[in-house]
Amino acid sequence: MPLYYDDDQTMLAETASQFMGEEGSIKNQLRHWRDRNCKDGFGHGLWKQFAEMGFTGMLVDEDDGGLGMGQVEANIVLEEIGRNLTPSPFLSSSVLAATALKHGSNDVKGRWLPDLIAGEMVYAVAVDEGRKHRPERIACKAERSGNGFRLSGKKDFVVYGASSEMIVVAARTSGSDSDTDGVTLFAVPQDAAGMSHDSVRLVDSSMASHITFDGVELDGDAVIGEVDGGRDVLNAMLMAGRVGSAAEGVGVARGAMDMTVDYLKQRKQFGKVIGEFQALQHRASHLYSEVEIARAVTIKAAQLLDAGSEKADLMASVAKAKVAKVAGLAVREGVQMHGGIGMTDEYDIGLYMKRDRALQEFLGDQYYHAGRVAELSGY
Amino acid sequence: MPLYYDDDQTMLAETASQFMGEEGSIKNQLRHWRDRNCKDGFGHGLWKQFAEMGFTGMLVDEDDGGLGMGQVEANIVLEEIGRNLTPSPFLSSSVLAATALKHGSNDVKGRWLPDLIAGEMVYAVAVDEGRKHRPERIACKAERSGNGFRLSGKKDFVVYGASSEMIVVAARTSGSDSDTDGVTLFAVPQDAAGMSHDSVRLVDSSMASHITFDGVELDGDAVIGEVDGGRDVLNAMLMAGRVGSAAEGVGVARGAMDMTVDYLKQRKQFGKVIGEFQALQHRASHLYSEVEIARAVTIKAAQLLDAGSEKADLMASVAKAKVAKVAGLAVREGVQMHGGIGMTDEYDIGLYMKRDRALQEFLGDQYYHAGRVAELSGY
Amino acid sequence: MSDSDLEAFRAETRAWLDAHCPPEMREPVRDEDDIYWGGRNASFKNDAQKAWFEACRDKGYTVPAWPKDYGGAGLTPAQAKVLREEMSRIGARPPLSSFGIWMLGPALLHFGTEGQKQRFLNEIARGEIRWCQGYSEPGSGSDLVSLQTFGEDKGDHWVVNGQKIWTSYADKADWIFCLVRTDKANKYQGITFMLYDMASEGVSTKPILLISGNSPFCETFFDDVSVPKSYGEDVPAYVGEVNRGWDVAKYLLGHEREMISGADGGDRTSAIGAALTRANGEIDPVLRAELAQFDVDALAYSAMGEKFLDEIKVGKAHPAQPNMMKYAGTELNKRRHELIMAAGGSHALEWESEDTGGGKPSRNWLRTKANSIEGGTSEVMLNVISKRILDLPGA
Amino acid sequence: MSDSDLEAFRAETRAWLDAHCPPEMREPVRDEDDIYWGGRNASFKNDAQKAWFEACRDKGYTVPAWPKDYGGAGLTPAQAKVLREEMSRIGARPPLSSFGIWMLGPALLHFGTEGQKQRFLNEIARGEIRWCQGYSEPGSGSDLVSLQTFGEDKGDHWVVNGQKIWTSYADKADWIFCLVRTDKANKYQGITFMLYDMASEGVSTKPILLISGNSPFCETFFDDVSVPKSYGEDVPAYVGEVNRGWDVAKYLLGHEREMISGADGGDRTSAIGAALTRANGEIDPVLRAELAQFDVDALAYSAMGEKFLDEIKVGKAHPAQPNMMKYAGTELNKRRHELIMAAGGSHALEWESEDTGGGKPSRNWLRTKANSIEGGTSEVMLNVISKRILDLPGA
Repeated sequence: MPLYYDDDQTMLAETASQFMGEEGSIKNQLRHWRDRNCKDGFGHGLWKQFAEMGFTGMLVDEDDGGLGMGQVEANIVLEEIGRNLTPSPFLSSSVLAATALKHGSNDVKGRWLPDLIAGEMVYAVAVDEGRKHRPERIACKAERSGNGFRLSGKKDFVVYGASSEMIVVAARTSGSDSDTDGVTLFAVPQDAAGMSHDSVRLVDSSMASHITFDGVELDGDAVIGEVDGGRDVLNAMLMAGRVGSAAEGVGVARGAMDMTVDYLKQRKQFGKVIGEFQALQHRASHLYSEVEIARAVTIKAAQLLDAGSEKADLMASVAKAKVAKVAGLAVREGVQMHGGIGMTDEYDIGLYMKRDRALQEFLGDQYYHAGRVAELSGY
Repeated sequence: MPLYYDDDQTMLAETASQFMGEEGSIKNQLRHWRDRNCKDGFGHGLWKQFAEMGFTGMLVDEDDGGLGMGQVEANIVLEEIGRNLTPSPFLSSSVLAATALKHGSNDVKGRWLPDLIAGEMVYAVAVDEGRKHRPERIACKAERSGNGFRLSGKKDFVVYGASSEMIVVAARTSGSDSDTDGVTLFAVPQDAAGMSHDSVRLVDSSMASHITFDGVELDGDAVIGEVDGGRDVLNAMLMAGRVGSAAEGVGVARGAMDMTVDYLKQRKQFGKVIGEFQALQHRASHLYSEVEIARAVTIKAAQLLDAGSEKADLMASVAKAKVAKVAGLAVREGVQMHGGIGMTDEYDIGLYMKRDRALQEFLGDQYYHAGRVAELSGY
Repeated sequence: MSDSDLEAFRAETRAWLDAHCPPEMREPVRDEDDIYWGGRNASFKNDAQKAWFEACRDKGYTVPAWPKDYGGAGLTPAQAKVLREEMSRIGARPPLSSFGIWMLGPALLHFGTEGQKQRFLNEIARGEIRWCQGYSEPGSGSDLVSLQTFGEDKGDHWVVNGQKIWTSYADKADWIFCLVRTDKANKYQGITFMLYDMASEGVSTKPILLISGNSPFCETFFDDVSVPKSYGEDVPAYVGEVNRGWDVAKYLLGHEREMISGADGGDRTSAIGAALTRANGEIDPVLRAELAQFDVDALAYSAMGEKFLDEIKVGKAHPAQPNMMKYAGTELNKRRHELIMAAGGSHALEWESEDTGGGKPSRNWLRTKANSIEGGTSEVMLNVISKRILDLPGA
Repeated sequence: MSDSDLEAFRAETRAWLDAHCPPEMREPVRDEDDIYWGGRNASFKNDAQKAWFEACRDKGYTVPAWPKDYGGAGLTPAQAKVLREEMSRIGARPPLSSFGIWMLGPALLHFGTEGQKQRFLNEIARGEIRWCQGYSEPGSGSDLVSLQTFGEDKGDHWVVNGQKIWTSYADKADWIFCLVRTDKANKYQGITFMLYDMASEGVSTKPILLISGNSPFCETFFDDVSVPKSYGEDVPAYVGEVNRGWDVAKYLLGHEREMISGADGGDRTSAIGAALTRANGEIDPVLRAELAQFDVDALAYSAMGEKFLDEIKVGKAHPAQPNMMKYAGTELNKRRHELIMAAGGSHALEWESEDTGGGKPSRNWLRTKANSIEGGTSEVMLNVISKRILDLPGA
């Protein structure tokens, strides 16, 4: 498959670009909700519009009422989300949770998918335990209890957790913390007794929860996939999420770069447009080169994922690590080249820096994924 | 102690600079011997002159016929060696071996020091076993045999080994490879039966040996320091060698930088002296900044070493790692900014790149020492 | 001064500090209001702050190295160093912070008339007048000399119109030292370094919200502000000569960079790997390697800082070296905070939580991004090194 | 052409290769003399090399995509791709290497007269004439257009004087395509793209020793070399028009960068951490982290390479994108060899030992330093990106 968009994908990209540039713009969404100190951190109205656009269920199989599209298509939407810093539960709900739910029973799907597709509900995923992403270890426990399970433990960095009607929780049903087997995924409803959120605002104005499960009783039908066999589902979900967040990161990098290159053409100092200074030109050109590369590997990773390739896991980590490096460079160069006004809240470039930071951390930072590239390569 | 040279040190620096710039110049030494394919890789005549200048024995105690100077002074000479790429056994003989011999008995000192000080003999050190510097592990074995020892094993990267009248060998007299204790240092004379050199030319035109010890019989008085207690002597020797090679590296970096900045002021392209191009200016200024820092920490490490500070070990690794990074940057920028002619053997800048590479590797590269900084810092 | 005299001074200083520095003033500064800035509207947080300030003021220790005539204690450099060391030993807070002490004072000591020194330096030393600095303008950041704020000559006064940006604490300051164009035809020799009251009619300020949150910075607007040319005999309303304010500004910029490059050494140059590992638990191996690489650079830079200060003391440092220190130090500090964020993981992302002291890690991280912009951008520093140290053509 | 036609062509090609490509010619190229360059003084290393070359020559497969009239096989792009794939599948060596094929041929196909094509392209395709390239001069590297080699107009011929540098294999080439100034008053429109015999009186060459050792590069000197303006009817001694050689040169530079940026993808973009760890044993943890970081960049770049080639095929690539690929690819390759040296430790330092194949690691490492200089420096690439892609002013 060639590494550029086909006609349908090109059309989707145009649609997504126009929609996000208007409805999802920084002014209309990020600043709007942030300045109102919105407890959700995103707009439910926009989420309904996502549904109307067909975005919410794009990864859901057609048999289940979705569009049956692939990661490449989801990434197209995510790149536009990144460019516009659009706060939205799309990544958590329509990429991560939706990928997990693919592996659920018909009952599970029937319970959760229609409301997702309709934009009526928002879902979150709870994987991390602690400050860093280390999904190899799952300590959160789900013990058999009657016909169901009893969930105990803590999860961190559950993005939009408190606003979500359902949370996909990775828990341990057998074995010890670092075992590959013995992990099970659960769809935990918002109103489950014994679940409490400590919801905090993050640097990018999104909201995330520390969740405590204090003996939460779950029905057997909360299980997604097989009991003790959830590692594969978890991996599939993480892969989709990593490639998806790489795409969003590419959007952040491009948004920051475009804004900065524009600024270089306008701002005058020393009697010149600052874009005439060769030192800045070379840095901008280096950045351009890096952003192109990051974008290429992200498309590649999405294609491999859609093709079910064995290399998808490696390339997902490559993409996540590369994008993190490059988006970090883009926002740092962006703020520096904007000079003083880049430090002000009034200008948007700082918002890119904030979003990039949160996105870098989500599902593993560049260091985690570079380490993973080494491990998967056998060294 | 302030981090600049006192009057005596300033005078020494001037003397060394003048001497090395004339007698030790690239033309008179490195190219001279290299182009004649000299099997030693350095000039014995210059070594005699080093003795006349008082360099050979500068670290040797006055009681033992030396000048009783410190690492700061040795570093002053080494920085000039670096600037002029002067091939010389000074680092191996007068810094490493001389530091080891400080810990020797009067017999050992009496046997080896006078000829070193007189510039009559050249000494080498044999520490590495394998491609990388890992002195934590010593596998080369010295077993008790009669009144002495019987040495078996292999050593690599013994710089100027084949031209040396004596080689300081770190061997294991008890315990297993990674033990701290059980190491002993030996002064092995050139004519020891069963020692064979595979001498190879390195990228910088210096010579180094792979040495095989095939049951080499050594007298008991070949031991430097205490049997089984050689780790401290080894560490002292390595510390002096690391700080010394950092100083030489600073010289290499400065030499490459100065040559490059000069070139930027001469070479014209696009109707301008290329030093007018801001992108090159900024890179040159960044390099200047890094070289200054590398030089500062090298002086600091030498002072700490001379003061017997506990921090000397850490700062020796900091200096070695920092200088390796910076000198690497200096020679890479040097060749790139020289453009095509920088690639030709006719120009000296490539010689700096070659020397830097060999020096980087000697006694641990930047990666080894950065790792050591982490370990010594407790993480 | 002999060593024994100095030791006597040290003993005396210790005794004085013992007697006059209250225990509360030996605690680290935690909040903005732990810092006393003085000024017409100043108020003390508590009695200890007041007592400490007044003791120092009366002793001349708000500006220990200034002459006694101007409110200082007239200490020699060596004595001043002893005082700093002794204050640092007990963790004593500065009794008074002010741009008057850091910026205007040095300019007046160098360029001021006797009348200006008598009046303004004493006011500064006694914490009576709080000053702010009017340099940058929206269109004149790195290219400061292109500034447009204009003072029209009306004989005995100027009428100033224009806008300044990045005036720290302009909303709290009493007076401003301000670069104003007084000759439009002459770029460099057409700027006057004016001093005037922020309470003058036509002055207004607006705080600037930074990406890291609230800030001391303001935009300051001048709308037909009338500035008299003199405040009395030998007290002109400008430093140096009319139209020669750029000399004063350059002097102060150099001074500022020297201060920045020397300041905060301890904090920004220390190794961080061990502390971050302790604070955050296990560290991924690639991040550990990055921390190790950073620690190498940070420890090396700290040696450079030491060398720089040693050389400054004896006049051995290249006069443009502060630019190199500022460049390297601020770039390092930015990297440091990137790593603090990485090691802190999702915890460090929190913006308002109690657990992070209201988002300290992320706000500090964002704040460091200004390090390489304020006081001369990294790009300007590199230009200066190219020109003044490497002597590259056209730099 | 339909897919089934293409599959038929593939089957046919396999059969032809089976029949004509000797087993020896399916081994990787090991030495310089494994490469056949053709030319007046060419000799074959062995019978297999000769047989393979002649079979290809007769089939038009030395230049498969060139028209049959000019010595090619007239393959469509799709067919040419099938041939490349099938040759690559069996590891077939190129039957003929030459700057005529890579550089002059494309220029003539684009700018040449019919007479030039008939003569020169056929000579190239048949390996009869070996060409070299005369572009750079000692004073004109990145700023190629400042070249000084001058051809004085003598009516029916020019008299050429000057010096070229970096002429690969000039000492072995039969003819040169050479940029010569023919109008001193006009910088860009004063250069002619001349073709002439290296056996002409007044041409001399001197090999250049590189830091990595011997090299194919020469300095080439022209001392009153007489170059006729025409070699017969419709065969001018220059490509394009007189004084318009810069257009041809620019076209070829773009072509060269595209070639460089696409070439060697496999080698320079592959991950290296695993191989280096296997080859050298244990790796220090900080070096491992560097290898991991490199592998991330290399694998990402290889995706970019794939994307770039995909886009080139359908005309979607930005015309200046080869500059970006060249920049990123060569910088990456330099870093790659730094890491190979680091992982190889003291072993990789050896310059002449048998164990290292005569210093392969260090010589290759040094050779890569030219990657970001030859064919346009990294600095020039960044300038081009600034101007043509980012549209920055004054770039």
